[in-house]
Amino acid sequence: MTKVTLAKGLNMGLRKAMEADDKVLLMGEDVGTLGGVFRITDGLQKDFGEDRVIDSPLAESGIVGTAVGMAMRGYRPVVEIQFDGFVYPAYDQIVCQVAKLHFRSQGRIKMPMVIRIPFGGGIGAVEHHSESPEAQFAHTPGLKVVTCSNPVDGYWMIQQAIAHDDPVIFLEPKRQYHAEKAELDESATPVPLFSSQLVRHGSDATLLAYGPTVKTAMKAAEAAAGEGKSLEVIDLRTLSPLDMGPVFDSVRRTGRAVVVHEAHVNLGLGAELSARITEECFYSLEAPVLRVGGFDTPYPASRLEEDWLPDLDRVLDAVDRSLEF
Amino acid sequence: MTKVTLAKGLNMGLRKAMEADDKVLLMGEDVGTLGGVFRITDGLQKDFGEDRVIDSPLAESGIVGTAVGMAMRGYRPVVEIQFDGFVYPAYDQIVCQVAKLHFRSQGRIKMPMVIRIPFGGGIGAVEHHSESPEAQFAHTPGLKVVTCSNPVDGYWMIQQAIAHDDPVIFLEPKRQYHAEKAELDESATPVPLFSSQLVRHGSDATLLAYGPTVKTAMKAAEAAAGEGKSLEVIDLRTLSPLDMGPVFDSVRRTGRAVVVHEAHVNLGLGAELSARITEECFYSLEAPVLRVGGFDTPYPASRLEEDWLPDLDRVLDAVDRSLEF
Amino acid sequence: MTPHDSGFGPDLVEVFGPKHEDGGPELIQLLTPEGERVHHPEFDMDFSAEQLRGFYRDMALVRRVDVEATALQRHGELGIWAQLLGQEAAQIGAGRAIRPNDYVFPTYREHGVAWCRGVDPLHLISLFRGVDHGGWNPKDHNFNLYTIVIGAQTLHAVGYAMGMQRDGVVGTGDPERDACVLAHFGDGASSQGDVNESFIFAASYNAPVVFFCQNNQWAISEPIERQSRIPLYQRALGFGFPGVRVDGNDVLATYAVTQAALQRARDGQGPTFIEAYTYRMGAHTTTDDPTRYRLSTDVESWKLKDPIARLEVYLKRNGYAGDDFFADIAAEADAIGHTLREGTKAMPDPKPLDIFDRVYSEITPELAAQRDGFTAYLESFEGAVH
Amino acid sequence: MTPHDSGFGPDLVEVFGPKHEDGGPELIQLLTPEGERVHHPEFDMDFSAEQLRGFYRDMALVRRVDVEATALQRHGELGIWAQLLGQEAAQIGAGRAIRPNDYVFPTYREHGVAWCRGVDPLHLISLFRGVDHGGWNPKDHNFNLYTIVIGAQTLHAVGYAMGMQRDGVVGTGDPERDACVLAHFGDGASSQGDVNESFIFAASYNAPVVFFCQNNQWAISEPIERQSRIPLYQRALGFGFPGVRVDGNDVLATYAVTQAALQRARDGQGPTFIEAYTYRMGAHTTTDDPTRYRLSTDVESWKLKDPIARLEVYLKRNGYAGDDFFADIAAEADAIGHTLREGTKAMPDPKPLDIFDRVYSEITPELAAQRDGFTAYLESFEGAVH
Ligand SMILES: Cc1ncc(C[n+]2csc(CCOP(=O)(O)OP(=O)(O)O)c2C)c(N)n1
Ligand SMILES: Cc1ncc(C[n+]2csc(CCOP(=O)(O)OP(=O)(O)O)c2C)c(N)n1
Ligand SMILES: [Mg+2]
Ligand SMILES: [Mg+2]
Repeated sequence: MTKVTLAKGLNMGLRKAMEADDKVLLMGEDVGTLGGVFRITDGLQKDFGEDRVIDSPLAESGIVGTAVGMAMRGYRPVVEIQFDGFVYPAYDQIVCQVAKLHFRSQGRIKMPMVIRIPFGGGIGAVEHHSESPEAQFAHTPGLKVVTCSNPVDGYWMIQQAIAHDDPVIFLEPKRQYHAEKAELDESATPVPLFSSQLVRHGSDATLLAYGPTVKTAMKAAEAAAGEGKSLEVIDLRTLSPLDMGPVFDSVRRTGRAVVVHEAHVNLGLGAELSARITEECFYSLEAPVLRVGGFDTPYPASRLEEDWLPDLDRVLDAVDRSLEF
Repeated sequence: MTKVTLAKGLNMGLRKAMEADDKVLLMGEDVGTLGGVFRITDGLQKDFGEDRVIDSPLAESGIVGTAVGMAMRGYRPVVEIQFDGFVYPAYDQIVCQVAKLHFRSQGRIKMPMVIRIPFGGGIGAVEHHSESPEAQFAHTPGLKVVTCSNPVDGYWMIQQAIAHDDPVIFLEPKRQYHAEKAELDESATPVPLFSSQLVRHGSDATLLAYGPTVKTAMKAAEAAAGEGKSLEVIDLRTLSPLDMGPVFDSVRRTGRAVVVHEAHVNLGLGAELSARITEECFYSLEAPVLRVGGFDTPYPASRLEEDWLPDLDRVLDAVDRSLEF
Repeated sequence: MTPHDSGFGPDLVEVFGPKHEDGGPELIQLLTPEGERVHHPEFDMDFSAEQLRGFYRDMALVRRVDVEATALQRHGELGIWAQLLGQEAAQIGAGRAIRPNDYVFPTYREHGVAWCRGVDPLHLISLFRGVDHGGWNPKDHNFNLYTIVIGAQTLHAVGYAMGMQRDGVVGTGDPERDACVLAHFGDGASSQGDVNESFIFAASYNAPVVFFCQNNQWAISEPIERQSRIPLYQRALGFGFPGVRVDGNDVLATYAVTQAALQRARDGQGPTFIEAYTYRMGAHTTTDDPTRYRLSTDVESWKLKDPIARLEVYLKRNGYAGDDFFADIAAEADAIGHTLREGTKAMPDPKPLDIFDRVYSEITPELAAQRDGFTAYLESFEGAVH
Repeated sequence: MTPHDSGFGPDLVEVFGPKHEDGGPELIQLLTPEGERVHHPEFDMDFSAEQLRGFYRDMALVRRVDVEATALQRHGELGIWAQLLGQEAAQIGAGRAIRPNDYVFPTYREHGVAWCRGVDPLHLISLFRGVDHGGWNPKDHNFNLYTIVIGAQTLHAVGYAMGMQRDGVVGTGDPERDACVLAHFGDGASSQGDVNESFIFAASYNAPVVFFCQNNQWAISEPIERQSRIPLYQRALGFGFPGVRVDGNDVLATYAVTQAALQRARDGQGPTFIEAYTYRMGAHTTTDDPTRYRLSTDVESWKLKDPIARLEVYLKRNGYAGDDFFADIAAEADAIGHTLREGTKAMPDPKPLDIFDRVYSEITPELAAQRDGFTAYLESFEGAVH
């Protein structure tokens, strides 16, 4: 057992995946010599060589597009997009090619590609470095979208995503990369990739969070407990497909749900969760599903980001509104 | 008064806009000599010259990116994307530049650009020619998203969009281009651009539709009337911002809502509408908001498109499920 | 310093030469439009009579496939069809230069290359009929599915070629082992970011790929001048690899040049750009009306350069093929026409529920629920008049 | 035909020349690293002593701005800073060649050009501090906001230039009237689809734009060889317009070449590509650690080519500037340093509610509701300890 950060957990997971299957390749800007701007691929080019850890020209469409060709040739490319806001030049390749090739080919072509994207805000960065693009990918059939909220999930989920035969958008909450350490037991049996997890029991309302907001939700639940409110917290982990079973179970018990994400509220994951929960738990709901998220404005200059991002107080405020309904 | 098709209404509207303001330019692939593959810009290059109706190299990012520069220089570019599925190479320019420049510049730069996109299915086309990308744009703050469902709206809305100072994604239901004619009174006062319209009164449930599905919804309401069910129909027209007032009013009266769009259900506009309606009309709802849309699969080969697209029967099926709730 | 002596070197016309209607002096040709065999200092080659007849047969038969598919569209059997008329030599020349181990990335118009790869034309027809997105298994033919988003496939091609490098099948010197990639695209496509990025990646990794651009002079209604003001093949020079312009209506030259470029790639010498200078004799697709944007005199002048006619003259004049041969081909073409017509009409429609199963390697629970709901919905109509 | 005699012309090394550490024979230079004035057949120019001192002053002062901002970042006052260290000559040379009517599209590192455009350095600092996305009004300076998405601005530049064509301010022959665009980007950026598309559009429309690429040898940790295997300026030739390589550490040559290229553009002769061959002496940004990927000997060898030092030598050796001059500049730099430090610390934070007002030209009702909700929420804390 070792204590690792999320960055380290991911790095170890990538290494394991590369050891397990020599078809696994890493591609991206600065992933080689530098080990990535966040050092997630640190040391991997040294150990696996330039043919397997590939520094690419500065062109995201080119990276994803060539990764498609590699996958067609039998490789399992793991692409790093340097920051969330820079995935858009590759958007066409992702939604028209990566997502559709399996379908287009009637299942004859597999697209076992992982696209790693550090996402979310709170790091004091300039524009385009704090985006939350998950809803756009989750709206695209053919893609799967997952996110890890802690070092242990980082370690396991990246390996599972790489071993998976469909393309996976793998979102890494960059603010958590070096935030704190967790015990990693490499001999444990991991939770399945496409499953949500109940991470705190409660009875008054359910908080639904993923990636960077799981921590916020947990803190909110802690604070609420001090005020005598018992909040259940679910870490969604998989955003497409959604694993609604645990969510429905929980909401049927608590009667209330609050979704927390950094993405814009309008057409964010909260909208879909609200719609599905209402469809399935209509008679159990004591209040409408409430949503706490980034405002429907572009991500602001970083001096304002803590106002813009959903925080403990805004979550508690929503919980109160739900309880008062 | 003349009877015009949607294609003709749009063509006339573009002409009016170009006459009204010589800063209005049209740009795109084949918009000049050919008049566009759907002939929406027919005759305009002949009358306004090559400087104002610009055939561009085959590169969507290039078209939108240069249009950004034109707008900075004081022009009002109207960009045609040839088909919905080909907007993605321009996605980066749209979401990172077009959408954000006003905000980035603290309001100093205006981005009066219209991006026209023929969208939706049902024309028997090959892949990428039948997509419904609206949710992705509506999720992006800084953009406005509208769609017209009939020739009269086409005529007025395109002029209003061009006169508007923010960037507008203008979605044209291509299946309707030549479908049927409507009386156009050019001396009438148009409905404001960013408003929804109640297009049929009813009392048992509310159908929310836009673009190509308005016709489907109207037919469904007609059929339901035959069975003694009274359906109200709202043509949303504006998808971002949403004009929820008429929607809330209606749902408070009927207690039930069914959203119909061609886009994938998962994270489509229906999700947002469901969430907002449930937030605002919680105690009026007799049933959860139901959604009828394209399945969460890529758009299929055209021999299957009529199965895939929401049709009259699937709408009525949802209405029945709502009424039985 | 006057503006016109700005220090940026000689005028571009001097550097790149004037525009030539006929492809200019840089055009590599082995067979003239009149059917004369000419020689070329670098790309000359000997062809056997059998080979020549093979080229003719291929071109004549794919033209028939094309004509037949166009007619099927007119009769409402296909949603649309992208004609290859006029581009037979470019496609057969390239298609016959490929070896089995090579891999091909077509656009949506490579019916001639598909033919050379052994793809049943009915598999092309099923795509344009709307039955599927291409009926063949790419792996069975080393021929990718058609790509409709302009230029996207050129990056796939480079990635595939990079995979070949990693598989150790490039530059080993073993002709049975070495392989490479052929990437198709059009003159219009050359403006897409993806295509230019594919040049960058190919150059950066020295990938074994041949970029084969059919410059058919038009991208729907836009002439080549909108995309490039200099001959397209020169684009490659700016990325650091060779470009050549070949007469794309000359199957011999196209074959010779493509074969040499592919060999360069297999040998580990990296990418090459081939501009096959040709002409789209038909409409862009069956929904297009080219009379709106181009002169019929243009079309007429290109008819004189027809790729099949010139080979026919050459075969006949040199006694490489007699009347029997041409009669046999005509009969074969008729048989193909018959098969296509019957095959198209007999083609079963796809089954709605299939779409749910092919989205992911295994259907997800949420999609399965959607499928089940749709199944129940469909069953609710059993016997009903819907 | 052997593989090595494939008919595709001479080996690329022959065509493009071998790689030269020092920029190669094609490098246009007017002032050597040793401060020697050299002459160039096309781009020679006479500079007045005042002009030379002006260049020096600009370079010295922007270096100070850069050093000061870097220090402010180290002290936690800025989130990040992108240093221009080593690129002063490229930026001042280009920045001083622009005329007021011209319009400039910078990357995120054009502090020297911003300086020439009269942008208050505090407006750059506010961006990197996270106060705004750039504090200046682009229209007041004909200097666009910094663009962070690599290469995106090159298309804006071409579009803006196309707007100038439509405004009739290109090629009129009236120097007061004619204008053009200067588009900045880096060596890494040259790989982006957008940048290559901007070349295509510029060539197609013969737009009055000068592409100014600072090849500082690195894109974060990736050397220029990853992006191009031939000298970058040659990229332009494949798109049909001239490219030149200038010594980007030589302010005189950069000025002369840029000025000529801008004049070409204003005159209606279309685009030019300038590769300013330089070196990023510092880290990519303050969060980068270049020791992980490059040799300190490299950095040392480039120190010998310092753009400011060579001009200082030249000024002193020729008596164009005396000790007073240098003392004045040093004092001016100190004053700037002081102003920046004080100005940064005094910079007011933006107000949360402002963000809602700048998304659209007029706030939408739904966004107003969101703002009002947030206002009420914030007010609920009045007096509370949050
Ligand atoms: C990204 C994208 N934009 C637009 C289109 C629509 N479109 C289909 S073919 C075509 C012209 C292509 O011209 P070219 O590359 O010269 O190939 P050709 O059709 O002449 O063979 C266009 C604009 C598309 N398929 N993809
Ligand atoms: C589309 C995009 N991808 C990635 C990045 C992250 N990034 C910022 S600067 C940079 C390197 C740029 O190199 P170059 O163009 O040479 O400019 P330089 O920084 O050397 O001035 C990268 C990869 C980005 N800003 N935008
Ligand atoms: Mg073409
Ligand atoms: Mg650089």
